[in-house]
Amino acid sequence: MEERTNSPAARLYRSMYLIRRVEEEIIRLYPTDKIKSPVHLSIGQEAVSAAVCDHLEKSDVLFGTYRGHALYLAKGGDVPRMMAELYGKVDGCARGKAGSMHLVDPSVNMMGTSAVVATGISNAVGAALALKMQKSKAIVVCFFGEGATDEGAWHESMNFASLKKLPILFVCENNFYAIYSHVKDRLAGPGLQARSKAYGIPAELVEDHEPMKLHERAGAAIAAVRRGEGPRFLECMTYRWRDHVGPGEDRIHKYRPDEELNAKIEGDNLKIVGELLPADQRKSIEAAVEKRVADAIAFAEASTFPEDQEVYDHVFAG
Amino acid sequence: MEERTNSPAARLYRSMYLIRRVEEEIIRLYPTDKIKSPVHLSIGQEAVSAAVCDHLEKSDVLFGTYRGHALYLAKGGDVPRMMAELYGKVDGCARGKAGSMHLVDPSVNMMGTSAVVATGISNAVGAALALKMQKSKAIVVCFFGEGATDEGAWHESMNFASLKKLPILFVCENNFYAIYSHVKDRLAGPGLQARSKAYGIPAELVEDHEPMKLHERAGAAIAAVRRGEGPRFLECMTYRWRDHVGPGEDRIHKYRPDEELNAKIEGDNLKIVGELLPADQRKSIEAAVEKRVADAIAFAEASTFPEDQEVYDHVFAG
Amino acid sequence: MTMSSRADSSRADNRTLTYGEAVFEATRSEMARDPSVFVMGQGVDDARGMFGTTLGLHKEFGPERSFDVPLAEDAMTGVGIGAALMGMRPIQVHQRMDFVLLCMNQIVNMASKMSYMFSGAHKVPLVIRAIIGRSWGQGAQHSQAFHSYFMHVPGLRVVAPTTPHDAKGCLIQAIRDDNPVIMIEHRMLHNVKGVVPPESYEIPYGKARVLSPGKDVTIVGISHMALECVRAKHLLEDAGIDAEVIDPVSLSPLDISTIAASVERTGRLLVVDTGWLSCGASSEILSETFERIGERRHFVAKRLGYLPTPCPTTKILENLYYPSPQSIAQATYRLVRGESAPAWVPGKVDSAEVAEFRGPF
Amino acid sequence: MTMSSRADSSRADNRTLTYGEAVFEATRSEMARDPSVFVMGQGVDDARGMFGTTLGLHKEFGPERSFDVPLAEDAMTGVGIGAALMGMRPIQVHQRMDFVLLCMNQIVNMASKMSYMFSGAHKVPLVIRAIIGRSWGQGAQHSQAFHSYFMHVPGLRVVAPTTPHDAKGCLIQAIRDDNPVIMIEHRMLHNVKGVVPPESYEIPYGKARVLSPGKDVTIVGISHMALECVRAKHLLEDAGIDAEVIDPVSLSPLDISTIAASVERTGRLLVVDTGWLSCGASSEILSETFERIGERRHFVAKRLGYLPTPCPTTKILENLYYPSPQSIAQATYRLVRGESAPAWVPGKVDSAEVAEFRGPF
Ligand SMILES: Cc1ncc(C[n+]2csc(CCOP(=O)(O)OP(=O)(O)O)c2C)c(N)n1
Ligand SMILES: Cc1ncc(C[n+]2csc(CCOP(=O)(O)OP(=O)(O)O)c2C)c(N)n1
Ligand SMILES: [Mg+2]
Ligand SMILES: [Mg+2]
Repeated sequence: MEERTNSPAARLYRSMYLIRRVEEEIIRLYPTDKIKSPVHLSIGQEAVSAAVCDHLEKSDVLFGTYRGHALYLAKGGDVPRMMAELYGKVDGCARGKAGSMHLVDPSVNMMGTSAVVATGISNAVGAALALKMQKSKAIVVCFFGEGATDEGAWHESMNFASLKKLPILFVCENNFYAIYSHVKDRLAGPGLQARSKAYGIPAELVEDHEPMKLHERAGAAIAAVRRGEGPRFLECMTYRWRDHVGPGEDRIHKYRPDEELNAKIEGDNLKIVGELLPADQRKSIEAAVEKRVADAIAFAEASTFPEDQEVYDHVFAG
Repeated sequence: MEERTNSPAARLYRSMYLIRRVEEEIIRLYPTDKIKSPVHLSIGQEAVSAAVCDHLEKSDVLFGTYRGHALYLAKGGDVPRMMAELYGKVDGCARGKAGSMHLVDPSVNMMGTSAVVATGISNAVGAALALKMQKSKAIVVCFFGEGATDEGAWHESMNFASLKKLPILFVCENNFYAIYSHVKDRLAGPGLQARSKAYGIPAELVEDHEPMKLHERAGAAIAAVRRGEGPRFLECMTYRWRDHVGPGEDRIHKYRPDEELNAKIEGDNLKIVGELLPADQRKSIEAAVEKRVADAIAFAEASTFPEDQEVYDHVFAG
Repeated sequence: MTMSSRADSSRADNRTLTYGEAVFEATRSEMARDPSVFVMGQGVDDARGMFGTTLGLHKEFGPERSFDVPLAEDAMTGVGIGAALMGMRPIQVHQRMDFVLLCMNQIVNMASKMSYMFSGAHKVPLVIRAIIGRSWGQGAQHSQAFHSYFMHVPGLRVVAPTTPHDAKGCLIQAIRDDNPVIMIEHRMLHNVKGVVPPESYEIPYGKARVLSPGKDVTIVGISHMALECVRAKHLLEDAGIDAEVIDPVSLSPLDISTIAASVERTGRLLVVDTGWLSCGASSEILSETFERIGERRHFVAKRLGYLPTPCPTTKILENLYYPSPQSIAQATYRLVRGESAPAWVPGKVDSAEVAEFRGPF
Repeated sequence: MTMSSRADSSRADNRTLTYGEAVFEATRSEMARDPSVFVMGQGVDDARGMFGTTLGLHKEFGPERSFDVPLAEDAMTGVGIGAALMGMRPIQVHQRMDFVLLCMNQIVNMASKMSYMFSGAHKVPLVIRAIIGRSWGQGAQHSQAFHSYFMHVPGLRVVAPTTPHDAKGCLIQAIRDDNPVIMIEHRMLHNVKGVVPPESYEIPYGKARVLSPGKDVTIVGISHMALECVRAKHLLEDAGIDAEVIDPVSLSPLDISTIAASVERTGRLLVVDTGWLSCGASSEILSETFERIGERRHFVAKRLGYLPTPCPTTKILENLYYPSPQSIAQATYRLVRGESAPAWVPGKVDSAEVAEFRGPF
């Protein structure tokens, strides 16, 4: 979302580094109990949000999930208000009522995220329907995990989006697991690309550890959607380094081999992108990000909690 | 379900003729208001139920829909009790509480049908799971219309059946319409076979007007399921002659071209099968069926209505 | 048969429409007024046009503004919510409320919470029309009423108009509302006629309607049951009982003041719901009335509704399943005269909309 | 913290288990007793084993009898029903009751009706365990309670045990029942300890439990709120108020006799639900009590539950959202002493299971 003068690698690095650092700070802060809510971290998955969102305009509409920090940040969501939201403070993006699972920033069309798996997908399709009715140039991008494709809601949404040739890109972050359940224990058959094509939606899979290729393929898919060619489906192989929820590691649960995780951490996408940049540029990006993160935390710390009577506000609109 | 000594054509004709005649009688009786409930007729679609069920044993378990007369009869359901059920009489297969939409005959494992589209599909999959757990030799056959495949329940059910390699045959009666809505206005992409294969479930389509081929392909699919090869999907192209619901024609609604309907009536599957038989055999089958139908109606007429207090019975089992 | 709510009997214009026509008129006029209003639902653009309530709208406003959808209740609800989030005003129609059970996740987990969860960053101007079925062998799966499910959830508005007049005004109000509104219709009401002003008007939330005043007992009838209660009132005259019949119209918010004020006068409350009793609208109405006046005013109360069973198909049992003018009158008689009073047999009255219904749906 | 229901304090064996351990013990013993019993649900066989309630069952009984399922709540419910139709006894677990909204069609349109719709030709011995979430920022979508939805529907049984003792007995009863049973658990109860007999026993439906007798006011507390009500009772002693605390245990059928008898003595009823009020369990309990004794016995009543809003995430507002021992005691004080009585401030008491909860879920 930031100035396009930079190289794609630079923009990607800035976005991914921001996500990484914000979540590392969340890990650091969590033991203080200042963040009194579940957090679903995207460390290891930063490249997907960063690569896709780099092709989006403010006016493009984004739907995501409870694992939404990366998406919110990549779309250009307000960082201080995100931190304040995690703190449950009144300056949070939802005045503390949403927390980590329901980040929202209308100013960049980052729609509020849902913590009920797959429920945002049909909403995204509906938003795309509205954009088409309104003859808007904007498109919708809808993020979800591979687990969400188990749900009937995904089937119904894919079919309808294709039927109406809606301007929407479906991005599946396939990190292999739904909590501790492996995709092979939930998904039968040849896989999601075949399923997507069975709805008449062109699909493509991008392997992990190829952030620049991911950026390029995402750009191509988004361009096609913008040209009015109807929905596209992008399956992005990725990997969650931390526990499904919470700041910690989860090796003790032994649901995935240590080697699998180690290899992923080895092949860190952030490192891959960083190495594409001259050291000084990388340093200056990092410095700028560090300041943003520090400022955001300071903002959250300084903010106050909502007044009691706010508990009754906004049950209804208007 | 009847004695296998007969030729397949003879068995098919007996079954199809019974279905045709029972529903023609329903059309004749309907104006008397003795049948105080919606009826969804299968006239024109008889071949599918007859051809599939000819390969089933009593112990095989059948799930269907509110358009269930044909299925109930083809599985060997009790004809007098079906007619009594339509009359709302106490000798009905559900003592009058079910009506046409919820026929049931446990004695032949014809499971009670549902009037909420697609809701029986996951129940069928669950029954198949139970049979597998119980190491039974029996299989499950699950009938539904093409409209049911719009539902998320279908997606979730197909995936799970494939995942667990369950002994179930999915039979989709594709009659092109869901009420007055054409399948092309609801189903995006290459079609149901592609979707089925995307779940890892082998699929086959059989055109209308080839009843003996349908019989043969159904036999092959069922044999595969019996061999423990997991689920199979059969898409049977067929056509409803009458209105979606009720005894009447529906040409006035102009949602489908008259020629389309005329051509279907022209190519009557019942006639096709009948012509495969020597005239005398056909005649004797028809005579036997006429008697069964007449007896069933007499039985229904003679039966009484349930006592008032029955309204409270069976809310809970046992 | 005709029914006009007193509130309007004074007005010069006495044009009558059926309930279904009133729903159609409200929809059509709002679509003409506001291009963001559109209709989506199974069969809304077909030859029957959802019992006439959406008939031909796709021709008048174009296929983008009134269209058929796949059989996908969950996602179609989500699509409506998503479109509403972008400023559109979708009207969704369900031929039967039974199917809305497939929409509960989207309605309750999403639509009802978005304004609150995001502190006003989102709003969901969505209307969901749910039709309660009855008669002609609808059976257990085409006859259910779940208005209490929506009354249970903060962030949803629920209206259940009985008269064509209120049907039009409630729907217009719902369409213009920036919040999700569930409009409860009853299939038995669609052909009922009543006075409907041609101009556009809104029926405010939380305002009950006294359909017929009385002094001996307060009868609250919901949706189609309000009609049956008016009939029961006439039967009760023969027993010398003067019943006041109240139609809540708006179920959430609920106008408990009007009901409580009536009970304060009559000392007796009968709530008749077109649904089951347990945790139903009738229990809420009784509870709120009691909490409101129970301490200072002694009164007696009873609830009537569907039998605590699924709905049987055969007519002879189905007739027992629903409250009727007779059973309502009988229950009222007992409530007023007490259990020890001499037996009284209410007269016969014909509920034409039920007797004449041949469905099929 | 420990809680033992008086009914058992007499028994010799005083082994204590947590609520979660009691649920596990019931499941395990029934699986050992009856090979047709099996467990299916997201994550039931993972390293956390549904908060320990299913931990390791797949190892002991094999992966066919305790298995993980795809994220497909609707069809998985249907699969459970289908298996039950064939004589199996599935136990399904939902980590959060919020997700059960995706199962409403199968539970209400299918499971609850099959025995009736088919006049006994089918039965559905299915147990659905639904866990109500709370605290540590669960937010609007991981904190909801819908027991009233199931109480509304004929053909379903609903239990909401509060003590480990009742959790074990209710679950065993549910597993052995030939009908669909919804077992309501509360996440805050899973770590609460209580006396649990090692042998197998059933808790009958429709039998409420007097957790603590009293003469001034009847407090009915549902699920976790029963615990909070017991704490409130102790706070009230300081105001000289002797409260009787009743745990309904079984919500459908409901033991209204025990509740009504108590109110007949105390003349005051406070119902505290772990859920919203409108059309909730609290409205049903109040209504049935009033219908039962209202005519002959004047009494006052009030309901407490979640605020009429979605659940806010931030702790400071979440604390206001739930009834607490203090707010329950305060409401009881007003109910007993009247609005004009001098102000009284209840003492502080720590709800350890809430204060200590760090989730994440
Ligand atoms: C409808 C629903 N079912 C179950 C859950 C519990 N749950 C929360 S996250 C999750 C895993 C989702 O996996 P995936 O979609 O792959 O996303 P990921 O967490 O891997 O990013 C589950 C099962 C839920 N929140 N909603
Ligand atoms: C969940 C649900 N949605 C809508 C309906 C209304 N309805 C009844 S039958 C039907 C059409 C179903 O079409 P299809 O599955 O093709 O079966 P067919 O009637 O053609 O045999 C519809 C939409 C319903 N009964 N259930
Ligand atoms: Mg995943
Ligand atoms: Mg069809």
